[in-house]
Amino acid sequence: MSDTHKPKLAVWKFASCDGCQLSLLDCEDELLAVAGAVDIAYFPEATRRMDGGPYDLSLVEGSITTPHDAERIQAIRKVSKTLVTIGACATSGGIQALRNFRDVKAFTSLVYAHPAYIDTLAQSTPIAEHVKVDFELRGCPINKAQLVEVISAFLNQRKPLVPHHSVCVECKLKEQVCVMVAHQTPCLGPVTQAGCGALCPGFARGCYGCFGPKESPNTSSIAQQWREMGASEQQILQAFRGINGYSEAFRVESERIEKRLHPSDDPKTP
Amino acid sequence: MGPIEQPRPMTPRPFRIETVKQETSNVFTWTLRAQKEGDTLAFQPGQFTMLYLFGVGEVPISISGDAEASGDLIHTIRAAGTVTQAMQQKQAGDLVGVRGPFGNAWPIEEAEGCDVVLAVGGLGLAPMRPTLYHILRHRERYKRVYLLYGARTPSDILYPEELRAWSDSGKIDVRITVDVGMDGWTGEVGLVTDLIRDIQLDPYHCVSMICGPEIMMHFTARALFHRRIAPQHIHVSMERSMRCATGWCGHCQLGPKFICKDGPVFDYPTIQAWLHKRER
Amino acid sequence: MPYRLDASSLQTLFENLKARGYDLLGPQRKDQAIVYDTLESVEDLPQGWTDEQEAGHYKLKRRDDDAYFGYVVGPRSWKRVFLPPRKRLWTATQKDGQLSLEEEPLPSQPIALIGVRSCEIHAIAIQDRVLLEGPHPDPYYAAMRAQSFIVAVNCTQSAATCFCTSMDTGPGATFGFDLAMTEIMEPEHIFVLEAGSPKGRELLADMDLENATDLQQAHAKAGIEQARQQIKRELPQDGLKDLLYQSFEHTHWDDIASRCLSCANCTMVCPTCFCTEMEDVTDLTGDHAERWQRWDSCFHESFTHVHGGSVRQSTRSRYRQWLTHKLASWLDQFGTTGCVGCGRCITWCPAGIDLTAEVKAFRDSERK
Amino acid sequence: MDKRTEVIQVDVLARVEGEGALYLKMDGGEVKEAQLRIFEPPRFFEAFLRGRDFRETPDITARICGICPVAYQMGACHAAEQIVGIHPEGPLRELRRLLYCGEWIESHVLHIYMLHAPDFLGYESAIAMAEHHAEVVERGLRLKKIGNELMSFIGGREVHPINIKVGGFYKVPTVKEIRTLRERLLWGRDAAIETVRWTAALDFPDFNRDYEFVSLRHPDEYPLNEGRLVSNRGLDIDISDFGDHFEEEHVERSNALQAIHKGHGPYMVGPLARYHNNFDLLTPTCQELAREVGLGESCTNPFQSIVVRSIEVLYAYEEALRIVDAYTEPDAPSLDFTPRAGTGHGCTEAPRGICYHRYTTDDNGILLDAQIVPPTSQNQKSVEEDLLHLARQSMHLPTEDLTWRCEQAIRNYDPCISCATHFLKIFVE
Ligand SMILES: Cc1cc2nc3c(=O)[nH]c(=O)nc-3n(C[C@H](O)[C@H](O)[C@H](O)COP(=O)(O)OP(=O)(O)OC[C@H]3O[C@@H](n4cnc5c(N)ncnc54)[C@H](O)[C@@H]3O)c2cc1C
Ligand code: SF4
Ligand code: SF4
Ligand code: SF4
Repeated sequence: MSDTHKPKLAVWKFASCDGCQLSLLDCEDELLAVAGAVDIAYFPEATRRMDGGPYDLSLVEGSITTPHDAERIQAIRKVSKTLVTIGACATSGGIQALRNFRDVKAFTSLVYAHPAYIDTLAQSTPIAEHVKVDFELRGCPINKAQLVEVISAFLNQRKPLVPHHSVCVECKLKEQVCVMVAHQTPCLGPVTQAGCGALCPGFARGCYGCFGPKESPNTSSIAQQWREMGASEQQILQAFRGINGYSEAFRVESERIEKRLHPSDDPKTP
Repeated sequence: MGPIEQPRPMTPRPFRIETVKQETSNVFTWTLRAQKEGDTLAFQPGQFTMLYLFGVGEVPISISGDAEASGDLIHTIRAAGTVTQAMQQKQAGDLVGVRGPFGNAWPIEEAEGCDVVLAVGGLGLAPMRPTLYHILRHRERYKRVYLLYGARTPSDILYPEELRAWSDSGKIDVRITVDVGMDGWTGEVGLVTDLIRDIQLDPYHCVSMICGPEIMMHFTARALFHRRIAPQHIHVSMERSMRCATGWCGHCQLGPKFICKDGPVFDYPTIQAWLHKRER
Repeated sequence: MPYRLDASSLQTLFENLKARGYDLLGPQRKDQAIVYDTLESVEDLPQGWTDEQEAGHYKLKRRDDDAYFGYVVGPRSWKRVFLPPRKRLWTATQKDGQLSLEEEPLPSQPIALIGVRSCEIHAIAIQDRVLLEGPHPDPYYAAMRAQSFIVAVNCTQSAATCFCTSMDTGPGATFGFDLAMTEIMEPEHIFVLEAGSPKGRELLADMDLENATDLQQAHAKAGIEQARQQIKRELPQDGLKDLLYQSFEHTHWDDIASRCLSCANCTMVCPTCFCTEMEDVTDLTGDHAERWQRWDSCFHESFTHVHGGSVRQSTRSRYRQWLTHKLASWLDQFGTTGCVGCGRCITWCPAGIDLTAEVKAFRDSERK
Repeated sequence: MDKRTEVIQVDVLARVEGEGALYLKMDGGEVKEAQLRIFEPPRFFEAFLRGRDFRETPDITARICGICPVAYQMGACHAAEQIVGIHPEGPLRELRRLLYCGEWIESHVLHIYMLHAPDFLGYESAIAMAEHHAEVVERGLRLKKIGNELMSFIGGREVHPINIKVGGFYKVPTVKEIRTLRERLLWGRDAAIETVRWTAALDFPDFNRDYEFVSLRHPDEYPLNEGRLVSNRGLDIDISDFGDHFEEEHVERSNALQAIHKGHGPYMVGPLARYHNNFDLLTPTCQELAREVGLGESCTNPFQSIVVRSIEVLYAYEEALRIVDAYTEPDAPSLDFTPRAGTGHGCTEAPRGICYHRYTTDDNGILLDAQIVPPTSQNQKSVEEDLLHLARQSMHLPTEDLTWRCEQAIRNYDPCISCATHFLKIFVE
């Protein structure tokens, strides 16, 4: 890395819990090295310094939920050479995208006394639905090691080592015992992307999909396995409609189950 | 269990880039020399190495130099994706890692005493060049020698001076065609397969070597069958995802074959069944 | 000449191995399964436990006796010793115009594998062919293999997922071990022990054991025979290779693909699957790089990625590659099948996909 | 300066969690308005909790906040457990407390070293501070890391732990495993003592106010998970009566709801409140050290909250050590229960102050209603009053310094703005 021009880093926040950007501050061992390798030009959670763009690398956390944010992301894209989205909110709309399956007006009046003050969109959408995204880092929250890997890869101009295979692979690499086969615990690991280190199975619980769907996810087959293990349709529906409920593969599966549960809601079925 | 190789097969040896020659807009040729003096790399035409770009990654690249000229290692590379694009940014003096050579060779001995048809498409000329050097050095061992070369456009033609020199020497019948002609192009426009129609050959004493995209190799082989060349005398060079080049990683399997250790060069009957299959 | 070892003296065998410098690796209970891990003493063995297995199903159960090796096979296999899930190959530093690479030291700690089943010995032999007998032997694998001591345990019972009899790989060990033991419960709890190598003979000589009586040897044989009789699953070998090669476009692949999760569990647990990924990493400064080798699987999209996309994009083509490789192209590549009939891929498939049933489906449709 | 007329506006508040803005209007030497504006978009947690299984609340509510997920998980578990009538005791309760110590350490140390201290020393960030105070920043990072390790050890990871469930845990550590934490905790205790001395020596503006301090109070222990709700002005209620005594309002300019103590007005929650109400329950080391550095048994200067936080970090390390040493493995990692209809309440001490949950379920444990009141919406009015007073008192400062000082006054509260925005008003007008 030449000292003459350190790449400028910016960290942006949209609707989110802050956990993903906090992961950067949680990299206690690497934080000062990151600060040495990049110029942290905009990162309000960590610094009062707020330098203008353009930025070489923008990390974007959170989903788009307001008209103002929909405009703000356009402006951020314009000043960012590389734009990387971090976390389930930014890559799939996050948990707040559960509103996408319901009537948002009912939501606002339920939560706020004066819904008129609230300026919100009907849907919570991932960043990639609004602007071109150069790389998506999944997870709720993202994994610290993967974040450092993405930054290193960016600095070294290589492809980040972020595999798209199942959680099962990580589980087996860690030589953990499969909770689905050995404990009869329903698990989303076989359709969920690796990255967390197969945490849940390591703690004897089933994966709940916080890294979103893996490549070629066979959601109907895993739903069938859950059924055979005694899970109710409602449970399976909720399992897909969780933290990454709005990601394509999980959404399609939950809608399929919903249609089966409530055929009358479907205008196409008499 | 024999003694352990030194260095181990998965450990690159450091080489320095001596020269970089830009061949076309996205193809360049490197001349590499070992960082450690006297560390040369003997190879046979058709073999490849694994080139490691520090911190970026490793890719298989065929050797395109002269096997009998001692010394430097020559590679012609197209900037395709992450690693090769980063390679294009490198300059003379920079270091890369080299493992190899790996793989088998073109059947240059089998071809002795025969007509030789070398059919290449695009960058396929690079892996074929060591064979051409060999033939030129030992021209008397071969009968008619054709180089049929299809490029996308005239500006994509690799090694134009050398092609001219080979052609002018009269030792090799060089025929070139392009997919898309441009101003000033007076040569052929069309596919390599079209060139096969016009050549003179003795089908019973002919060996052909083909290198290019799979679809091109498939149709070229078919055109050669029409000229009654037996499938076992047709050889192709295959490409698959490759991680180790040593036969450990399993990525490069094509049906029952490993490209890295059984290939990359195969005679047609061996690979035929798999060339036609669409895996998807 | 077989010897007898009292079950109560099993620890002396362990002590003898330790005295020879071996670390012990063997079965133990962990997270409701029997897995292979470092053993301190016989106390760690899963005494009195057995495993119940079916497609997509594994359950530990208490036995009604105190057998040490009264289970079949678990989710881990011995390939973790010779081809670990992840290992660093080298580290590199680029500084002052020089590139230097430092190879990871090869393992030097000898290991004794306790309780290796016959099918597992066959699996090790298969990986030997892949990783030692090719043009470039794997140095780590070679070092580990050369230093290992294998204590086989003959199967006296089988799981519902076993089919070693079809693959001619068990249930009794016939080669590839230093010691082989058969555990007998009745009339007394003993092991019938025999050596299979000079290393094993030396060890037995030092232990000064009694010979096993004819009756004890007969009991041992009967135990193995009992395991053989229990095996119900089948994977008939006749014409299998051609069947699979010819079934390339068969619609049954689509049926499997509707169930297969492409999760790769089957390849991870399989004792012969050897595919790996090479990962190049750097640190933040960019001065330091490493290469790691880790288990990979033909079920991954990235497995066949070349510039422009993957060759095998669908689960259909990936499962086809796996099964065809195991049972057909493996024969062309290494002169042996890639399956030893241990049944792990059947048990540990979360979707309960059973290769013996899938092969049968191809055969049945052929007959029609 | 006398007749100062100016509007000070900081559109993006730095070093706070979430997105908020500061608005200060001075006219003719008088402070007209002082606002903490919260424009963080709403996320409607309470709305989409309806219809979900109550067993999902620990995983879902954790996502309200990445900095204090455990606070939400604990509150959710307690409320849910009240509904089904179970009460994890013994090692399970201790493990929860240990997990919470991890969160306190992680969150407090983050605030002390990375968000708050740079203000006192005049740096834009801890990273800039590290150039001249490398040792201090490194100590902070290591202290924080141990807090995170504690959370990962019990919870699986530091942000949104996965091992927490209604009834207990999915898996509990063995005695042997838990003892591996000891060495680190011992180092952390010493470093926490140094932290107290270091923060106490900072330069504080002279700014004291008379607050109503609201916190939990437990007879036997410094409050984390449980207790009654008390205040220095005589409040002493069961947590299930929270709704009778506190209410939330929705004001324009803000996407958050603001809470007040009915009939009393604004109140303060968090370290100062806990400290004031529970000083006698701190460990002897904490009490002695507090006296040694001249803090006394109560602190009414919000700028000094950094010292109180350091004392609480020390407390958390000592408490963690106590738990680790006394740990025995529970019979089962969690208690069994059967879902049933009912309403349950949970109130725990998040690092920033009390966090209240109330859930109502049907027979099958499906949520009919959910209410969550996070600490920051409770502190918001208090923040604005601080701003008002501070601005009056600091009218002489040049704009730049006044702005910084006001920002600092907001940071005194370690506000968690993401949390503040997703909450249901109890009483719709
Ligand atoms: C035997 C042989 C000889 C060759 N000879 C030459 C030659 O002489 N000249 C030449 O220019 N080329 C040659 N090639 C092709 C060359 O190796 C490829 O063009 C090169 O590997 C592309 O790498 P890249 O990083 O630039 O491209 P990318 O498309 O970025 O691929 C990078 C590497 O990562 C893998 N990869 C990329 N994306 C993914 C993903 N999403 N998931 C998983 N893996 C991924 C690919 O398999 C590739 O190896 C040869 C190939 C083979 C097999
Ligand atoms: S839910 Fe799945 S992806 Fe998330 S931590 Fe658990 S195992 Fe990992
Ligand atoms: S066969 Fe089973 S274990 Fe293997 S990839 Fe398919 S679903 Fe997973
Ligand atoms: S293919 Fe299945 S049965 Fe055969 S060796 Fe592998 S895991 Fe065992």
